[in-house]
Amino acid sequence: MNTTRRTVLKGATASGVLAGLIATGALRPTQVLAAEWNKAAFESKDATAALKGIGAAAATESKDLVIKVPDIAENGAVVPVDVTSNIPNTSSIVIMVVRNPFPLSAQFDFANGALPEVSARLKLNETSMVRALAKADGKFYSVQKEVKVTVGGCGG
Amino acid sequence: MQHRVIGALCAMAVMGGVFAQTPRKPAAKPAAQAAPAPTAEAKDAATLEFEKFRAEMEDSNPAELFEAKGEEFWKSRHGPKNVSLAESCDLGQGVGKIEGAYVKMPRYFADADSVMDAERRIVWCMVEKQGFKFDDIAKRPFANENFTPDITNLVTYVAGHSRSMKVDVPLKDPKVREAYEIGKEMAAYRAGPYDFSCNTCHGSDGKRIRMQNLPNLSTPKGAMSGVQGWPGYRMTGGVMLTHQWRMGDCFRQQRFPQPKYASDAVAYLLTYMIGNANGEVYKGPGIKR
Amino acid sequence: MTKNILLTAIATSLLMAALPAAADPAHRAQAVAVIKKDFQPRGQASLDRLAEDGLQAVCNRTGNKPPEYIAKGLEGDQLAGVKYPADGKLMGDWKSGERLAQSGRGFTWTDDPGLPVGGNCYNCHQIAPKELSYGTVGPSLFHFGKLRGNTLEMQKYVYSKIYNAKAYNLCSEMPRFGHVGALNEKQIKDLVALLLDPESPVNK
Amino acid sequence: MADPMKIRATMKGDVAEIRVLMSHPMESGLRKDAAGNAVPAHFIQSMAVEVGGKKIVDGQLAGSVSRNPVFGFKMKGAKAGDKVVVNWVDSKGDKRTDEAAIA
Repeated sequence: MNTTRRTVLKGATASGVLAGLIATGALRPTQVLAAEWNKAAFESKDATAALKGIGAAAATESKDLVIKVPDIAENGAVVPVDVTSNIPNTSSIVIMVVRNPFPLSAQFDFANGALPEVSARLKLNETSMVRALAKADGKFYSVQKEVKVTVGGCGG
Repeated sequence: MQHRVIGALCAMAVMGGVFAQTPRKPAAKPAAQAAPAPTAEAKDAATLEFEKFRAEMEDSNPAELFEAKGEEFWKSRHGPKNVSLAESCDLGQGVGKIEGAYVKMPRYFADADSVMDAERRIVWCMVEKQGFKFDDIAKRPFANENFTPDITNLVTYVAGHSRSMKVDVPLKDPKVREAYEIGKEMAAYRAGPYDFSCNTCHGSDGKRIRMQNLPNLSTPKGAMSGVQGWPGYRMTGGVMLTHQWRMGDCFRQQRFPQPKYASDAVAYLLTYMIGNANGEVYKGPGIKR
Repeated sequence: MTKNILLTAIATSLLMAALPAAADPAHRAQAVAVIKKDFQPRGQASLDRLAEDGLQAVCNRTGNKPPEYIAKGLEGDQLAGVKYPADGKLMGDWKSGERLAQSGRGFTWTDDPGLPVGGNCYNCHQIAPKELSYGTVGPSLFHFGKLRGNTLEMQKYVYSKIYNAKAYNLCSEMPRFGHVGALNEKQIKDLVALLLDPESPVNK
Repeated sequence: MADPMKIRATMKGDVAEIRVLMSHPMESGLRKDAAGNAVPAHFIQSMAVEVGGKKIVDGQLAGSVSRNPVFGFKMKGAKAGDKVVVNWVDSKGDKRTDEAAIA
């Protein structure tokens, strides 16, 4: 955690985020501190690089990781994604949209009683695999499902 | 075929795609590619697939964010006259009363001598009670990009207080009935380069434009599906839009000129449409494609 | 857009007199008045679009069910106005036709009038099987040519139907794409090919 | 100043369900506006959820999270009345903190 955090902070400084954090007082220890942003991974342009960026290059497929997405998205701008991990000791869930310009969409680290489960809504640029990863005991597991994005009509 | 580059009839002009300037890669081929022509049932399966996620989408609807802003505006003092709508605006249920007001409009308001839908009435209050200029409101009446007008938040707030209530447009009022009958004739009026009327798309059952179902506005259920979900959070563009906006967008797609904001034309059409939905249950601000 | 009205004003008014009265003439008149009063021009959508042309007037006044003797005559007029290609070739390139069929652009107040108008076909019809997002306002056109062949007569029918659908059904919901100048000769040929060319995915 | 979040937290049996709506444009930096100009990136990068004084979720987000983000989380060990605090920081350094009590 500490090494990653330091690396990330360095990246953040470059983009001015850290300065912003300090200026706004977000780094004061009394506040709920949001995680620092893994710039390298989030700015990776392909899924392989993004996986490497979060240390999940060697993820194995797992049926104990459940992803719920529509087969066909009603609108690619808002695609509901639910991920539940039944893998013991899951500490993080990561969501990627493989064919998006920047595949990595979100990472959630859980603690203090949080269940390894999250629902979110993502933009899909086109028909794509949506991949979920879970980190448990230092190892990564993955599952993926395709979501089709189609042309829209009037929209109610 | 590159699906999303080509604008659908109704796709919003702003949105070429979620990431519009990204160079296009060939779209992944659908798995069912080799199969013979997809049947109508296959299409309905797509609709069913959307439905599966509807409840969740509606349960956590960003519309709530706009409702909250509308509440703030309704209860605080604004405008040249520095009064709140809560202490001055009568939506037909008494000054400041909003419970059930949305589903009981359009109705006739003697003080304005007009049949008014909810949005038109709230605009009237902003002008008459708070001292805003109508033209200022009408200049930018609908949300786009990162701008949401106060009137949209207000309509969303008021609509949120008719959740789970039955639509009850007072059609027995002769003035409302008159508006209904005129609205009905407007819906049938074909003109423009494509000979379209409202009824071309919304006058019969079970039709679709691309993947979107077209409600038949002449039936209670059909009319209700045209009423349901407005004001709605539009996934395309992520903006909050009202029923007034939706009527205008229909005319855009009908290749007509634009109906004037908060006009008789829109109020009468809404009277026809919402009146046809009388007795159906309104679920509150919705989420739209 | 609707300058090529086939009916003259005089013929129209005579015709109107011959038509059965609209179901609710008073409210219809008020509706027309409200429409004239409460619309504003925007983009390319000018106010002249609100005026009915002769055919629209007949359909509007008869609830889209004109008496047959009137419909037949007017359909004949519409068919007589179809301009076929001078070179006699009615089938173009189905691939261009498919692209055109996909596009729903054109004529709205948000459309750039300088850009080409789309065919709007998939909005209402199933056509090539690959496109899953199709409308159902019109009938499925899948296997159109496979089922009907592509004789010159059939090509002529399809060309004229796209050019002016009202030539076959006076109050059809389908626009008069050629008649109003939305689609040009080449574009209509390409759409004919999409429906009739044996190589088109429609007929595979 | 960013608009407030809407936080809904309810007990379902022994599980607390937390739903968060955030008001944010979530511009990915890849979109063009109506005039064809690129819209600069502006999206929430970090978020955190704290319940009863303890952090339960630490999140990092990309610009591909939908505009006006919606998230759902669940936890065990919380009870009605516990305070839920959610905060976020975006790519411009704007931030927002809101709270609610578990119902």
